[in-house]
Amino acid sequence: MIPIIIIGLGIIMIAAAFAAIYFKSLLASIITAGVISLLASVIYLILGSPDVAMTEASIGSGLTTVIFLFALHRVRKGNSDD
Amino acid sequence: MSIWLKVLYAAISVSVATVYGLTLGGIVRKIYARVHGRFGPPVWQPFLDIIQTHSRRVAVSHGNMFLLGPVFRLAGGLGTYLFIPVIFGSALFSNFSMAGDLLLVMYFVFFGQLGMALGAGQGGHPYSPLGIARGLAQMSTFEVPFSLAVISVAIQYNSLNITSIVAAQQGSFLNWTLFTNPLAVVAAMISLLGMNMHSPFSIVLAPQEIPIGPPIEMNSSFLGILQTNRGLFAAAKLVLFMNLFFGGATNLLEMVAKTFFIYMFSVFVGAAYPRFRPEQSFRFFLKWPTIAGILSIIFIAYFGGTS
Amino acid sequence: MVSPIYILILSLSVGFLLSIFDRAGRKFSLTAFYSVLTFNVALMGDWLYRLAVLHVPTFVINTAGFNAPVSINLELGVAEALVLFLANLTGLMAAVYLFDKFREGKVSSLILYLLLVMGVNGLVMTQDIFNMFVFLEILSISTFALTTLKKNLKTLSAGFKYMIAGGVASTFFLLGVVFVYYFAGTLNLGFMTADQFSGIGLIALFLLSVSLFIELKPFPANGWALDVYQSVDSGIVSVIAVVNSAAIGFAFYKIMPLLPSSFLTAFGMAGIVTFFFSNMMGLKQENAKRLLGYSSIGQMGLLLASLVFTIGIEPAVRYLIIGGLFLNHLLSKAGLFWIAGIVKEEKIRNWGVLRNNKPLLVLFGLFIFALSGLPPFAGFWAKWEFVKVLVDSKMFFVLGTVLVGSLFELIFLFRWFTMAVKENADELEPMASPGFSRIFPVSFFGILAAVVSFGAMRCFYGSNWLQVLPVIAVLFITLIDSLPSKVKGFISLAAVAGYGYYLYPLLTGNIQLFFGVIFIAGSAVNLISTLNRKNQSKGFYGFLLMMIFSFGNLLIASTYLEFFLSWEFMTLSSFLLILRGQNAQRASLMYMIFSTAGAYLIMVGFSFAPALSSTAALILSIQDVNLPLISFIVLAIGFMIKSGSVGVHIWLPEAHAEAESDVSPFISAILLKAGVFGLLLLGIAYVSNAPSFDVFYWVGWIGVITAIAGAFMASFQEDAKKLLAYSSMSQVGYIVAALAMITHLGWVSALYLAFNHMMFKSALFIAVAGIYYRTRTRKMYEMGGLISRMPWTYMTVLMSIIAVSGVPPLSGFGAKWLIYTAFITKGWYLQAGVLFFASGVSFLYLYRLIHTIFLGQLKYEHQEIKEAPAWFIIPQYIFLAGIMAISMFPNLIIKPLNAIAMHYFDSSIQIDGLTVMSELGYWNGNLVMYVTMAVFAIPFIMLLLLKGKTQKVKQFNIVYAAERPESPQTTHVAHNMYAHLRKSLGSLSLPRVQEFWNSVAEWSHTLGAFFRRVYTGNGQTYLLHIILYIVVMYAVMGGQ
Amino acid sequence: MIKNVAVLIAVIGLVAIFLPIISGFQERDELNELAAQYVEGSINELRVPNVVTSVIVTYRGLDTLGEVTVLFLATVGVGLILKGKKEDRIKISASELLETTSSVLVAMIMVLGIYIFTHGHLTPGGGFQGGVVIASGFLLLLLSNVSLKMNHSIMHFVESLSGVAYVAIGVAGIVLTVGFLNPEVLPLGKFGNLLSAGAVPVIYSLIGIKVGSELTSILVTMGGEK
Amino acid sequence: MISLYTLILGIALLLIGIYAMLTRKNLMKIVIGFSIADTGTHIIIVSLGYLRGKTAPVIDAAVSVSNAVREVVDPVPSALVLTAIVIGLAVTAVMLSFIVEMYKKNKSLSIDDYQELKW
Repeated sequence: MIPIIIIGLGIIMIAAAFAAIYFKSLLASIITAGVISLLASVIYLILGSPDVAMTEASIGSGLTTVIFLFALHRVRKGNSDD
Repeated sequence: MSIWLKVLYAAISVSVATVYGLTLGGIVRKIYARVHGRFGPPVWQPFLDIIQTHSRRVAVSHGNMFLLGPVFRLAGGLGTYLFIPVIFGSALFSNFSMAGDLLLVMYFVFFGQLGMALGAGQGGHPYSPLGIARGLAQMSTFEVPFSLAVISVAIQYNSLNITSIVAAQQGSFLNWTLFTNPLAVVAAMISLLGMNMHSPFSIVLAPQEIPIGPPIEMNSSFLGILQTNRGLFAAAKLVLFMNLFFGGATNLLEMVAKTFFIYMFSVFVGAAYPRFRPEQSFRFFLKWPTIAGILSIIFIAYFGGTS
Repeated sequence: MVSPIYILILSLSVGFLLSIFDRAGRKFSLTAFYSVLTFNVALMGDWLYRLAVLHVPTFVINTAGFNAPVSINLELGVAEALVLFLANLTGLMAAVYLFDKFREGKVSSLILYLLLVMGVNGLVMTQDIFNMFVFLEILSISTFALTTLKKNLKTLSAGFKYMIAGGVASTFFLLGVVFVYYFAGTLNLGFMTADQFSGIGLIALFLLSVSLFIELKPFPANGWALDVYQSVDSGIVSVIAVVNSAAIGFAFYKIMPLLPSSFLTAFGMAGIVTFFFSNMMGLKQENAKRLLGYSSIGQMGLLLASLVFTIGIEPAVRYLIIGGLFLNHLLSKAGLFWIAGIVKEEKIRNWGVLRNNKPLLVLFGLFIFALSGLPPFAGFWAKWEFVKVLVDSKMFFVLGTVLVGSLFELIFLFRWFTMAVKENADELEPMASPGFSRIFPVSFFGILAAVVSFGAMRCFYGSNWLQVLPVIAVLFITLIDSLPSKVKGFISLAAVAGYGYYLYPLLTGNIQLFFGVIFIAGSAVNLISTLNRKNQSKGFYGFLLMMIFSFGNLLIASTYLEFFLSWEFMTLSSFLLILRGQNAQRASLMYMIFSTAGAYLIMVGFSFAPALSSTAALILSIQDVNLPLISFIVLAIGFMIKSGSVGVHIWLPEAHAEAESDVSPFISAILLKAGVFGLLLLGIAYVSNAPSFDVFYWVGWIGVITAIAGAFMASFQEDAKKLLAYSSMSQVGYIVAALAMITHLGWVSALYLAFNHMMFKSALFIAVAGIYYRTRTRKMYEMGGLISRMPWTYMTVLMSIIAVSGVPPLSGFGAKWLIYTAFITKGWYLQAGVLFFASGVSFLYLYRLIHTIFLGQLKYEHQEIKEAPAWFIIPQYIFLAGIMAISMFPNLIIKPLNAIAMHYFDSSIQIDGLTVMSELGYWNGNLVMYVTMAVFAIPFIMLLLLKGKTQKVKQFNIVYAAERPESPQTTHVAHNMYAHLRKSLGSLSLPRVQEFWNSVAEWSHTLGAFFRRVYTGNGQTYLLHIILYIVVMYAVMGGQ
Repeated sequence: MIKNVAVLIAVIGLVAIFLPIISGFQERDELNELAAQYVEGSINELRVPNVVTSVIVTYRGLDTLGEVTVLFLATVGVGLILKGKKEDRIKISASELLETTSSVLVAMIMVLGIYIFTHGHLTPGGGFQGGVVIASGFLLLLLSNVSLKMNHSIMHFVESLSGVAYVAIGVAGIVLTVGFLNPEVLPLGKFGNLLSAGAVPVIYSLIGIKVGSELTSILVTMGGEK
Repeated sequence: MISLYTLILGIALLLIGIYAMLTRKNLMKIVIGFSIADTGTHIIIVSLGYLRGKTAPVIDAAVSVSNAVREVVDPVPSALVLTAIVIGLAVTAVMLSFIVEMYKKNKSLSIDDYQELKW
């Protein structure tokens, strides 16, 4: 059962990774990348590392995404300035 | 032998050589004239010229070096001659050959040339340095076959001592270098043409009615001394060649006979060939005569030669 | 005894608190900031002293109250303490340098800087690889942020590239760390052994090491670093290039014991490749800081290679090599980056502005010399020992690459230096005078470089004070440099005399004494001509004394190293002297390049030589040494470069011609003899232990060809000094050829000629110096007729050219006589023939020299010219007197030379009274002299008696085809005098050697330009390089 | 084109590097010696139930200190790189509802964060996770634009002091016990209690505060400073 | 063998991330690639610390104190990853702030527009 979950998650994550790379929209890419981190924290839980899972969920998928979004916002705003 | 006796002998030897050399010069002019279909000056014309030039009342000088030029020139001629033993076994004609060997003689040749060049240079006439430039360049090239020939001879006789070189050629005429080392002689004889600055290598002096090479500014006594030297120096060179390649001479007559023929060789070649341009003559010396010289060395050094 | 952990503690606490301090005022934060940095230096200095001098054991700090491997531990041994002391010191100095920025900028930069330095300390001390990762990240992030200290598009994009590269590298490092943990079960380096890793375990090590290696900027995966070096503020760059690299390099050093030898070899090779290519690409670089970047990267490559290739040798030597290279790189690179920041000119061509600030220029030179591995700086010793190690371990490919790479580096560094000294900077804005905070660190490092080098030399080799006398001389003259030049000149003369007096008893061998006369007495007489200097001539006498003393030291050098040391001092001082010439930029550079190439060969040659058993001077003890063939070959080439042999002579004419006119005599008459001395040294070794291959046969041919080639080229010169230069080349060709015969007569003639050449060439060069002093031209066709204005000088030239040409009765004939006799006896007939030719050709240039200057038509502008000053005339006549003496009494010199040569061979000449007799012939110099005098006197008297009244005529009163010439210019035959000869020689007269070297230079530049195209400026491409580099390294290491 | 090929080669090369690792990988069955020591030590010596915490805070405390420093550097660095200007500030037209709820929410989030890092030695989670939670609370404030002024100097003050306190506890370890960052400066207490394991919870709390303030700083700087 | 699967997943993500960094022109995408690669690395690390059938190294109801050594997964990789994640965030933040500033100066997000320094 667990291997299947992992394989499933893995496939989703890899697909998401490709999606994150190839999305035209940066916003979508950033969100997708955040999703990858979130799924990764599930994997960590399965692998017996709840500490890591918590950290990944909060930092990897949470804060990092926010920082990306902030940066994107600044860039966008700068863009609209011209 | 006391040194003063030596000096006396030398003085006699020099006088003989000078007279002989000048006479040869006169003969040459005669021959050239005849070849050209003219009557030509008398044989003693060189002597007349010398007297004539010395008797000028005014000597136009361009400076001290100009004045010293002919002195150098004649000193060079004298020196060259004085370091060559003229007649084998004769005390009278052995000169100061104990002071040095063949190398000394070869380098003393330059003494006069250099001095002359300097004197002529101070003359301030553009033709003098032009002639000197040609002359020096030509000299540097004809020295190549000549030095090769000399080296070849030195190897052959294992000596640079002229007296012993002559001694080694005694006995039979087949012992002459001419026969034992013909290639060296070929190289040397071609160099002699350049040394004598006869046609085809006469561009240095560029003789028209009067020479307009290095001596162009020379006049009166200066020219006189030069002309004296011309006789002496010619004799010195011929004696050297005779000693090195033609078995030397055991008496005056033999000397005169041999040197005359050596001289005539260059004269006839000169009469037969037109004048080379400078670069032609340079190239010429560096080609065939040089090859002959190198071959002679190889022949002597690596195949033992015939001696 | 304060635990080094307090560096971390204090830095962190102050770092955290700095922003609070800053609220109280920038003064407080700055005080705290500098105090911590100073504390670091002091602490590490203290530890270094304890560990290195008092030999306390390596200090281990266990954290968290547990022992390793459970907890993280830090270690401080000698190596760590040394690296950290220097790194902290550089950090402090760079911080001082950045003082203005720190005072005005945000407090953030202080925090970042402080923690950067902390990161370095942690990275070096930690024994835990994951902890290493953490400190690496501290280091990286603070560096990334600090690149924007000067914020513009360039720094930002460079910083971004840096981050991409650094980020990926640290990702791989992290992977390496956990894989290592997976295989070894520990993270502590002290508990890992190489045998824990095999099979795929090696991949763990690979990732760990290759990522650190990437951080050390190997070629070609280092474009990001170059961009950073070029754009970022100099103070920060100095930290990145020196401090960061040191720390990361040390981390690499710590993991090295784990790596299998195939890895190490690959890394070492990669280091060498980096060194080579960086320096090659540096050739083409015009931007100062990027140039330094190339050099830094190269130096790091070399350092890594030396780490790898010195494994297993004696530790003291290993530390000397690595420490020397590191110290050298650290001090000089930091100093140069700082200077680059002060100068602000980006293009090295514009660095002439540095001349406004003399002390800074001196420091610049100091760092350049240090970086080029010249003595007395640390790099010199390191390079010497490294070459020896490479030779001993038979790594010839590495050796060759290192040397060629070093040469490239030297070329661009010295090009830069000569530009700073010479390049016209009038149109540029003058450099603003830098503040104390900027000057101080540069000066401090400059002094440190010098002091440390000296210390290292003393400690390691236990030096004789004479060996450092050249440097002392420079320092001494610098102290009194404000005196007028005449005073300094007399002081120098006294110093040379004193040195000679001191040296005399040390010269126990005749051969030393003979060269002592050439080197010291010759120099002393030549020195007189420098007394004519009017201006202050700053630095001149210092370099001159340095050169003279190093000549002398060559004679008494008792080991290969001492010999080479003096040799390099000589090269450096002569380079500086040549550089003083007005247009000597190119000439001096070329001189330096060729000299250094020669020096490298000499170094290699000595490295192959077996150890010396005797403590006598090298020239005496060398006969007991059985040199291998390779030594003979490379040493011969090395020495022949110095003596200007054909093929490697192209430095010679330029250097002679462009040096100041009173320097040229030293170069020609004395410096070239150093090459001869070297060849003689080699010859002595050859006499007793000849190798199977007859090296000297070919040396002889080269000498002969040099003689003829030099003579020809001299004939075609328009420049008097170039003519003399080629003449020197030709004459030294004779000497080399004669030496190469390895016979008694050959050596007598070589030494005779050497002595003779010293005298006549000194006299000629000084004469030309006098002429130049009056006419301000070296072009011979612009002169003419000077005999009337400068008769004394004319006399010198006349006598000298007679002596050169070999026309009897002067001493030159003796040389010719000896040499031809020697050649014919030896059986080198064709060589003798060529020499005859050369001596014929020498008349051409000699006549040209004297004619075009002194004879012919006097130019209008020279009508009122005066005789050369007495300071020029006096040495000329001293030399003339010498020439006359040995012409009259050749035995004066023949006898001692005979004795010298008899030391090695049976005598081949007999001296009977005044006659010298050889196997072939004889020569009585004395009698020749008298006869010549007599035959000269006779026609002279005859002329005086016979000639009529002498009438002196005006200048243009000549027989000139009915015309009267108008101007001396048109009447003086001088320009292109031997056009016809040149024409007839055709292709032989083309400057083929010049063309060859030009094309070598061009090709290396082109290759450099080609390879540097990998640096496209695109961060992504750089990343691709890194990944590909990792892949390739993997393939290489996996393949082994 | 060449570049694409090169990228392909690079990626294939990387695959080639990692392939042996995958093929040779064996899932482990047992803790290695060091890890076993950690587990034993954590339980018996330090009395910390969460072994990861004891590794992070104690055994590898220096790493953690470094890690906090890295984050601190990032904060400072981002501050240096971005010149914060008011107009860059993110403005979300916050609804009144959001504003009011967020105040309440923030308080709850803060409590949660504090809980996480104080219990770091007992349960999964700790200073970092707690710190992030706190930062997310501030983020909410930032976004909702409530009139609560995030005083920068206070933030700095907290950040600095917590850092210094962390270091100070470490130094206390040297002075009072045997080494830097030794948790035994405080009594170890009873296994499983909140106030146990010596200085571990204190350190983790300080880490939590520091990380929280640092992350907030980053967010504020990135999002636009006041 | 679940850790093998996650190992492969981690390596795949790492490679995808690097691939993105090598091919995407957009600076933000490059950083996204970096962050994906980072996540991949973290997964690899955790996979290496996994022990077959073991549980989290936290002593609670599921793990007995006495037998803990035989029941938990390796705590070290977890600890390392925690550190690595935070560091990854720090690096990402600095990278992004660079991008913001670069954009301010050059108004472009394409990496090809930032190559004025070369050779």
